[in-house]
Amino acid sequence: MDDRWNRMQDLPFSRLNARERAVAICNPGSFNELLCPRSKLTSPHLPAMGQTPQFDDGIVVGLGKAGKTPVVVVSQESRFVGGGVGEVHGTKMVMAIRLALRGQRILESRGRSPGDGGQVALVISFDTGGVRLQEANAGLLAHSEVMDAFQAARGKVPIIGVVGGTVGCFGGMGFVASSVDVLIMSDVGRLGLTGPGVIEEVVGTEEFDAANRALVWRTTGGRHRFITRDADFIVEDAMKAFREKVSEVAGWPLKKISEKRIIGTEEMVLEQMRLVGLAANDKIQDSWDLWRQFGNKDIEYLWDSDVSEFTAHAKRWPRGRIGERD
Amino acid sequence: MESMAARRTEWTLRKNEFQKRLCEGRQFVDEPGSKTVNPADCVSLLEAVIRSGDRVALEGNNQKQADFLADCLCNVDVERVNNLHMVQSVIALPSHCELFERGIAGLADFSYSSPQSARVAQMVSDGKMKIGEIHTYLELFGRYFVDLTPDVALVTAISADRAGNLYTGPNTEDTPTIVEATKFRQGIVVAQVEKIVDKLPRVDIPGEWVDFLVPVGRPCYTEPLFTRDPALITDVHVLMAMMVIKGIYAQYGVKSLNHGIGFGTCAIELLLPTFAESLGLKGKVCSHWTVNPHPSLIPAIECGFVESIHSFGSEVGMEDYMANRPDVFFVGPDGSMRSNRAMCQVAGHYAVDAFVGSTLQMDRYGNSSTAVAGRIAGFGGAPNMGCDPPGRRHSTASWLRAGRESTMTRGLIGPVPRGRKLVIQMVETFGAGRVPSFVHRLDAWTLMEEAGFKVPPIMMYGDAITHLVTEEGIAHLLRCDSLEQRESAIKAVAGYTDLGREANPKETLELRRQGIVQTPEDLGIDIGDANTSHLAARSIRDLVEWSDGLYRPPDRFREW
Amino acid sequence: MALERLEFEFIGEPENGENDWEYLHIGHVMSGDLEILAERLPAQANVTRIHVTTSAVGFGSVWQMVIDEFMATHKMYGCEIWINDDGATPAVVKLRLWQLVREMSAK
Amino acid sequence: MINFYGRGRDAIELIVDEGSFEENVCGGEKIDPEFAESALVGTATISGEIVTVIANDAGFANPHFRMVYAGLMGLEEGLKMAYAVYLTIKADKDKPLAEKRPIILVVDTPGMSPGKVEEIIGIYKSTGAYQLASAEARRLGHPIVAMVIGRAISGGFLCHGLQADRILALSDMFGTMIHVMPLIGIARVTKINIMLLEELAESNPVFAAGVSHFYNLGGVDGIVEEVEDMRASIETQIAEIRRLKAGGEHDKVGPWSRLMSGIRRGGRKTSEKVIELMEEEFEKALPCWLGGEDDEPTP
Repeated sequence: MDDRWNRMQDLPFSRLNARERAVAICNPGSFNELLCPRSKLTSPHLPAMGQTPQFDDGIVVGLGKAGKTPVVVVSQESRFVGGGVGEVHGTKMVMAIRLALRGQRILESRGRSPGDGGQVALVISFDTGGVRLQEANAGLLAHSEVMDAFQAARGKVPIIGVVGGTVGCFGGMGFVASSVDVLIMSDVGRLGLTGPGVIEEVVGTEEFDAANRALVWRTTGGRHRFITRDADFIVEDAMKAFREKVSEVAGWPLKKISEKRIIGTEEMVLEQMRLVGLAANDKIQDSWDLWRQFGNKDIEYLWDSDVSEFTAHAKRWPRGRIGERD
Repeated sequence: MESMAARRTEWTLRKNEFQKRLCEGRQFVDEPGSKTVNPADCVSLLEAVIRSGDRVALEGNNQKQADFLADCLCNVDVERVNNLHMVQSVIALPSHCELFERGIAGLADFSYSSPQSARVAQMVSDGKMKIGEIHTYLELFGRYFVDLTPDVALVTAISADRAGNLYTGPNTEDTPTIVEATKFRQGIVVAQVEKIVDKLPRVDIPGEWVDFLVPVGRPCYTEPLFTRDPALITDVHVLMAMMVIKGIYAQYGVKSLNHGIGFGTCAIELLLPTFAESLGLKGKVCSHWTVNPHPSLIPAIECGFVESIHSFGSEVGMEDYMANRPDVFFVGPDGSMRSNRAMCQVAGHYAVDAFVGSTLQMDRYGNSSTAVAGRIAGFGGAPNMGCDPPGRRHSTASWLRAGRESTMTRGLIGPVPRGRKLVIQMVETFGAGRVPSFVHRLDAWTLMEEAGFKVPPIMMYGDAITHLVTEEGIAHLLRCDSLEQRESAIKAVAGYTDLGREANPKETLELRRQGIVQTPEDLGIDIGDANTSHLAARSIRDLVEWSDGLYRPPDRFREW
Repeated sequence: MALERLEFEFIGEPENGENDWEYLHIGHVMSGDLEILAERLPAQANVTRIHVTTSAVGFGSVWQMVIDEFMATHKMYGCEIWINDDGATPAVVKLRLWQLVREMSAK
Repeated sequence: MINFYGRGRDAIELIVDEGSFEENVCGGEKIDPEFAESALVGTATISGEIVTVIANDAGFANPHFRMVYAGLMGLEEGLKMAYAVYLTIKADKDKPLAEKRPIILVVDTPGMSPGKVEEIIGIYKSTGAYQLASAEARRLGHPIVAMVIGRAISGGFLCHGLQADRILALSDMFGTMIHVMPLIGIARVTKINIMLLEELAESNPVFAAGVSHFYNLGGVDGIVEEVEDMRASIETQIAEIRRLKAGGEHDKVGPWSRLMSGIRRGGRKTSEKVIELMEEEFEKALPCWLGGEDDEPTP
């Protein structure tokens, strides 16, 4: 078993499936799945539409340990209906957050405090286009339940988001990923609201060609999100890199973790208003315009360099210090 | 003296005509004595040098396209210029079809039209396009020098100098062939180039063969046709690729070869540094290639599997990589690769041990076709690669062994030893949408009836095929000694298709015993172990890493 | 447009492997692919039931042949096997079944 | 029958005390009146009680972002609404639970702006910020009631409406639209036959458009049949929310309560099973995960 865990550490995160990611992000042998495929709790709605269900409904949830921290892990499977959130999938995610909070309360009731194994963390690996259209209404409601549960967990259970799968994180799950405490992305990961195909449909191919994958990644990919600070960390597309970063962050003091948030307070809203101001009146045509504004000179170099060089040289949005709509 | 034909007295009619057109065209050059025409005057230039009914070679390749000239040709006054006879390798762009829609052209002789296959079929059925013949590349090139010599050639290059010398860069492709055929029969040659420079890196086409230059200010459209994302290779592809390597390459010692562009061959290329290496095949197989610079060959090149690659055309993003691997690629003194479709087709026809391709459909005789009703896609170069050239006289180990095993054909020439090229078809028993690949009647027959062809468009005739590989196993068709046995061998690997279900299990066992059919098990390949983790690269990004950043994939393939 | 459900049953002597597994799960439900869940029945059981749910309707006889071949080759008696299929070709079905067996021996 | 598409202002007048609505003032602080005008925020009174009002005014396009028109919510709109909520929280921060002022959401939005610049900046943060602010206000005790008067669509509804304690909607008679995507769109994307979807939609509320479907799923708490009843319904809800919060029953309002309603109303039967089974398995897994009660913390 540990052999397999070791092998997965050396593979690209993007290549692993949801279950492998969940297993490999935890310490070896520590992951314990809830509602595993054997429970066969599948979507009752897909079969009625002639679509084959999957035993885990495209999401893996379980308990494990990351470094010294007990974690609840949620991992979406984009291979199954694009990672779309349906009734079962959504409820599993909501429950995972609530159970993390319950775990935290149990520890507190035992008099444990953060620092001596008394902090539970929630880790969510997003790989989804958002609402599953076949179960659209239930999927939409589940999003609101997740956001509420996030707010309930704030300041109690740190939430660590991970975006490094092949689909990335789009639709309503984009809101969710932006509401975590710490977001870790690889440069394969993408974060956005509207998918590239829809944008192309709306604004035209001239302005946005969805087949131009480099443009798509430039607009929503991990490198760009790191520069705008939506992602706190950018790591290589390697399972090991994600695991190490998650273990590290999960063990931070709660206060330090919460400071990484980008939304969730009045100050942060005002900060975001200033960032938005930079883009008003078509001043920004391309993400690289923004990179330049933040003082990045050799854009092509940043774009092609490996992640460690990129991290070392990228100049990020100075958070709140510049920008005002004119 | 008996009555004799009157003696011909006129010997320069073509030359005179050429001079006349040249004069008319020259009114559009930017200054006296120059060959350069402002792009804004290009339509007028074409109206001046092209006459109705002319045979026009519009450079349409697999990769680069004379797209600007094609657009200009679409915009000539149809009253002045019409009824053109287009001769071109590939009908690739919408503008190539537009010429027929607008009545500027009426007749086409070509090789390949897959990118516009549905529209070509529609235009033929609407009577807007007449097809002379559909050729293989070599046939069409041959006819450029016999009965399809162009009156006007519209070609494309990267840059030119003022004297008209052209630099084509790595995508030389068809340009030398077209220009040579046109110019030496007193035709007009017009070239679109990105820009005019003082000094070219190298001269691919001599300036005196070029009459007019149109500096367009942008690169011509170039299709990355041979880039396959390794992420799309399936476990079934890996299984079949393992079988080809272990069951054919290793057994015959295939050193020189051509690969088609399917994912099966892509899987083979990516298994060379891993699976083939583990079988100890480095240096023993796959050393000399006649293929386009497939990015999926990078790991095999880096691992020293590959000694040389000559190419029909280039591939977008491979330029720097090739320039830095001059021991492997055909690189000019200027440091950049030069391709040549005609030369590489000759090489692939005569000078390789094996061809591996894939197909959509195969019948019980092993005839294979990619034809689909309602689409006219042509042949390209595959039939020239995928056949045993009767003119071949040199020998290699693989060729000799395949010849020895060719029971049926050997009988016709008595005891004289003769070799054979391996022609390998990789076919999954069911294609996309669970459509069976093995059929009783090829769709090519339907297409023949629809389009009024004289013969069904067969890509590879059954008698050319030496090996059929499906996920069920390898059928060594060359080892069969009768048509009946060949049919049984085909059925034995046709899986659960209707044709496959006709297989007699006892007969299949006997074929396996004789080594005519080999299953993965017979080859010592564990089906359960066939998966993509064996590939040396599993994404475009892996290929970039293998190349040390020298391979720069086109934007449409960059997913990071 | 409904899904098709197919049931197969085999009876035979389980092979005495020393493999130590309770359940196995491989694959994903995606176009042209499938997931397989195999659960081991109590030690003495000699029956194997295979439940197929597929979106490709009307291929029952092909499933029968592929599964017959699988059971004839691997003799996986004493299991309950659940397959969720989204139109995989026989080649893919066969490959996944064989991968399941390999997974079993790896455990 | 009348409808309220694009008539957020008219709806506000029907809900609040006559003439009491003061635009661009929240919790006593002023907001730039030219900033994101289609996000209509302000303060009013209902039966004399001060409330914050957040609404869509589809009549305004955002002159600075061309993809913001017809009530679509853009980068600035979400942030402005979030800001209004935070000003509300701040104004009442020292007040006891029972005196936290209500927030009334008047919902009529066709969704979020799809655009390139919206993606470059990250529009998900604007709407995420608004949802977090609303959830925080709700959990601090502010009664939040959403009144769907026109369109409550997809991500638009998610951020402007679905974080409320209670959601009311005008009945289908008023052309009220609640959905993620119309059936025709779902059919196109999923490649499922539209006739089949139409047939299934009659019995299964899980994907089809409509107020009653959302009601059955719990996504709408109450349906208002007459325009004149909006105000009274909202007041009733505010009272009920206050009562529940005073009793500490935070799970009886807001999104979780709607999940429970969905289960009770039969629209989310499978969710119930998921909850039960997960709790069961969690209890079983606890000792292994957190150690037994007497265990030392594991390193």
